[in-house]
Amino acid sequence: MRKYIYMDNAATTKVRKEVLDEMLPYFSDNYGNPSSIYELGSTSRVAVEKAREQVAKVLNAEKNEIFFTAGGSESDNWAIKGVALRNKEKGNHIITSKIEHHAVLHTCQYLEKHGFEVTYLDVDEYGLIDLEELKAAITDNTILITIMYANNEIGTIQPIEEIGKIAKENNIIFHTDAVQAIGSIKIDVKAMNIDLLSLSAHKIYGPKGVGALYIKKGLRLDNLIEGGAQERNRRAGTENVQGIVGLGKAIELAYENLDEKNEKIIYLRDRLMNKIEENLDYIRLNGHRTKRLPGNVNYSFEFIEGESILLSLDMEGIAASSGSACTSGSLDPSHVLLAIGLPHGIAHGSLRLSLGIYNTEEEVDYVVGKLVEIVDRLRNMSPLFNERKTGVK
Amino acid sequence: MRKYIYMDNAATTKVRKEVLDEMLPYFSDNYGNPSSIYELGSTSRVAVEKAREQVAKVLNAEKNEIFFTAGGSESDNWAIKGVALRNKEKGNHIITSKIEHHAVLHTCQYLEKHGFEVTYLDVDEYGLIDLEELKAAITDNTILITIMYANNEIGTIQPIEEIGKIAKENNIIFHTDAVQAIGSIKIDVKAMNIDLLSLSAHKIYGPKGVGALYIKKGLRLDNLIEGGAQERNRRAGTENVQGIVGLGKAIELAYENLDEKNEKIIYLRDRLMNKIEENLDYIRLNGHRTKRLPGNVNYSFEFIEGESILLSLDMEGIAASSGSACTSGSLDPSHVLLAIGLPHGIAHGSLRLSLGIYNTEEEVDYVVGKLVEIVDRLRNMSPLFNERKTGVK
Amino acid sequence: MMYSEKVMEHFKNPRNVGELEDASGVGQVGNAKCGDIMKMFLKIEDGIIEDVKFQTFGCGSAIASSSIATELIKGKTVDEAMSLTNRAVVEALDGLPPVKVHCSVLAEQAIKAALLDYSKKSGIKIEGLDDFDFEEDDHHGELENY
Amino acid sequence: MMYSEKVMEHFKNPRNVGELEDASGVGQVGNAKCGDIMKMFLKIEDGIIEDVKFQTFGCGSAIASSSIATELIKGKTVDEAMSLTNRAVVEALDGLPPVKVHCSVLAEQAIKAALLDYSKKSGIKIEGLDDFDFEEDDHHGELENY
Ligand SMILES: Cc1ncc(COP(=O)(O)O)c(C=O)c1O
Ligand SMILES: Cc1ncc(COP(=O)(O)O)c(C=O)c1O
Repeated sequence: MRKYIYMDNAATTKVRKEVLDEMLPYFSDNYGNPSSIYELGSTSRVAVEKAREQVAKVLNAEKNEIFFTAGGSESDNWAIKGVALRNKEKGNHIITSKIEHHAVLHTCQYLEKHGFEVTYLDVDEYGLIDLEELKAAITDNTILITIMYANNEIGTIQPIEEIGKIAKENNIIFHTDAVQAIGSIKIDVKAMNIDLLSLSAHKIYGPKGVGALYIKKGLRLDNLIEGGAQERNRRAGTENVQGIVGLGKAIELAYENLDEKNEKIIYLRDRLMNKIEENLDYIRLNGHRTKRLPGNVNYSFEFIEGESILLSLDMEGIAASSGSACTSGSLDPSHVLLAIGLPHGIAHGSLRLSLGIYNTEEEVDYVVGKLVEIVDRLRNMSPLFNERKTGVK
Repeated sequence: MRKYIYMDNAATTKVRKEVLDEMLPYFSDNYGNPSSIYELGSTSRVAVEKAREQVAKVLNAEKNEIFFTAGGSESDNWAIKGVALRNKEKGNHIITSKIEHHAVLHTCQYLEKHGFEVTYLDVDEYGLIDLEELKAAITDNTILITIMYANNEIGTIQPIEEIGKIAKENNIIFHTDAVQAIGSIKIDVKAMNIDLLSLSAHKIYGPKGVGALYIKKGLRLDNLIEGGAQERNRRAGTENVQGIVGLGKAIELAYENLDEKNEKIIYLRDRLMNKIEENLDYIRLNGHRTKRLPGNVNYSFEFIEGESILLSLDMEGIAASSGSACTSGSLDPSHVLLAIGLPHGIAHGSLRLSLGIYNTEEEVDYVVGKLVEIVDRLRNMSPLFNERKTGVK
Repeated sequence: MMYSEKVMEHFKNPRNVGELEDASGVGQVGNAKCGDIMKMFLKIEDGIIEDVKFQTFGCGSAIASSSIATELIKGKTVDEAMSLTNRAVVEALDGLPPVKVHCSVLAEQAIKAALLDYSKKSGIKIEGLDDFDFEEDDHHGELENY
Repeated sequence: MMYSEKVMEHFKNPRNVGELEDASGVGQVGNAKCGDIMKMFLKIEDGIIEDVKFQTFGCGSAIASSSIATELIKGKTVDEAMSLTNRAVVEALDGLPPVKVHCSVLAEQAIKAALLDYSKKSGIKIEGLDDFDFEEDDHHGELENY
């Protein structure tokens, strides 16, 4: 079979062999319900608690501050709705940013329909929020600040420690969606004054459909899923034991030799960026050049549209992603690209290549070669490019 | 190793080999995000849609009426909160029963704190609701009836078709928690006038952490998890592809040769019941003798306590469950056993043995033998039994 | 794949890409904001579309729709080109995903816009063009992000 | 397993199960509603607990707590038995899960109840018994169901 190059690690990742191996015994052998008192049940209980330790450790959290969920979206929904509903007597104001993931944005919009007020902070051309604006947005009614750790499209890393400080000084709960940051950035919830943190396994070579919410000790929020006494009465449902085991292993592995791995990925990323910039004109790097996730590359290519780039890459066996509307049949391109100030036309022509631990230098070089061909070919087909050349219009 | 006899299939089940085999390619090979347009993404999309068909088919539903969730608890929460919040202008009254699973009961209690009124219907000594009481409970404000298909502890099957008819006649939305019924009972959502139905994979030899909610076409309810456009904008989060594939396969297999399988399980169940009743005095069958799940056996043993029965069975390599409080450190025994009228003392001494497709006649006979020994031994230790014998007190 | 083989084939090898220096009529529809622009060049002689070229900024189905549309009208009469509907484009492509049907509408419109231009330049009246409505469709959904 | 090996060992092979026909004092605490009843039979001679038996209705830790408690007081003086705390029972069992600590309290109370009975019957006053409070603890959580 033709070689397949996967450069969409920000969308999801392959389950690592070590992770799958760790999970396998929990399907048909150690299948006990962790709530059961017999042997088979306690085997599952022990496995779940081990995973809880593994997650807690990398965050510098306590074991009982970690609650397992079905993924990043559930964690975000739980954190935001849970805090809002629990504190509605105290205040009804939430601060977030314009470039959050939809799991945060749509949750905020939902709350707006139910009597809450939300400030959506602007970001600059690199995708960074302004700390002064954040401070200015705080009112006596502010009950929650939710700002993502790193952006999924453009990779921009926010000044989380500073945000945590501001939240703490103002006695406001601080949630961060760290779904993209986890596994790439060292996170210390204590030092950074993070009260709530969302993460998901499938972005770090773990399985899909499992994640966690870190909830600082003592912080109360409404439950999202009521029912049995699982997760210390805070998140009901028979535990996804095999998934939780996978998350634990994946997060542990992610933080082994992190610096070394990041060094390699950053080397590949920079090589990819340099080669793209050397070989193509009329392009724009989206996101910040240094405050950027190790694996994230995002460019807009003028005069052409993102989906046609993706399809062309796919024909060459390359998997990538785009902030283009056409990917999903929406009229508007990604809210993130618009928020950093891209005109619609240019935002439509964007491409995200996200690198992971399995990518190689050879792949990077191959992708650049193909990408240059594709961009040239599509531009030659584009009326916009031809207008520019001939000076028409 | 010592032989292990698993008779707690109502708590959770082992993942069938055929199911795991179906899932395996979706961990590290076909790991694409179903929302991605490239080849690897559409492989996942196709797999998810196939599973949706498989689920729809057994329910006699349409494919686009099936929405995947993280399990039975999420489905219950979504259905109940979603309908309540969406219809709060229309009415604020919900009807349920006293023997629902906590995923339903606690959700109803949560809504009570937020301005809703809930009627908890009584059940008779067999665990059946009274249809006349149901009708009488309906008011102009009633927006939802949620009654479980079959009870997880005592196995009683409710008259779902009749309830559906009453709901329909009164133009009230009808949700049923079918987590225990699925895989044992033929369900036709159309014929039974079911508007919403919850199910979970891990009760039918599928993986933990994945389930579904059937939502009748045209029925609107609030989302529980906001975010990306997955599940047609109604349930956000990157799809648990491998889990969904497992659910699809598991449900398909569950309904293959259903009658034959049920015949075998009912034979085992009746043998187990007959032998227990022949060999032990001072016992009470909980639940209905015929309107009962094929695999469910539930007895109260007077004078002794459930956890000590479970521990003793575990020592003999037998996994079972109890409605006893002591299992979880609660003062009160199961709300289900109290609702069918058991005094606390007797409710504490209850035992559930739930049979599945892997149980054998040999196991049944072995379990009865051990159970008789255990009950005798514990009774001889019990002051209550000795009082009864000697007539003291 | 969300697209039919036919769409992919036309996306891979689009027919009649380019421009015509000596076009009798040129039409452009769509806008960059929405992510689709189609430009059609027609060379018409004696009521026959002798040659046709296109340029498209847009997604895969936009490119494929343009490509097949050029094939469908090349060598045909102006009247035949006028009667090309977006449905015919969709059918010729063995279908388009619902969210992409607007691309076929654009292709139909681009041809009509070019015919209008030809009509104006040549003074030859074309039946049915006056009441044609070049509005944008807007049956779009919500952007997925992940 | 939620229980220590010691608990399991005492659950499996409880010491001193049964009753004493000629008990000097009998005490029963707990009730069926809560799922735990312990009954202690003491045979006391010259201030020494010569024999002790128990009957328990309850969970594994209730049975193990009763069993170890009888071991801890057998052959001891009444004063020593009086000073047995639930903590000592928990420690002797190598720990109990938090939700099960009440079982050790019951064991302590059952002994004190038997000593009170003995005191009443024999007229021998025992230091510290008067102000002892036989209240039920209620640090219980929520019932899990699945
Ligand atoms: C009747 C019933 N409803 C709901 C649930 C919850 O399902 P899950 O554990 O998949 O969340 C269960 C089992 O746990 C159940 O038996
Ligand atoms: C920043 C961010 N937040 C939240 C999510 C949602 O996570 P999940 O797909 O696990 O629900 C994602 C990815 O999908 C993400 O990139």
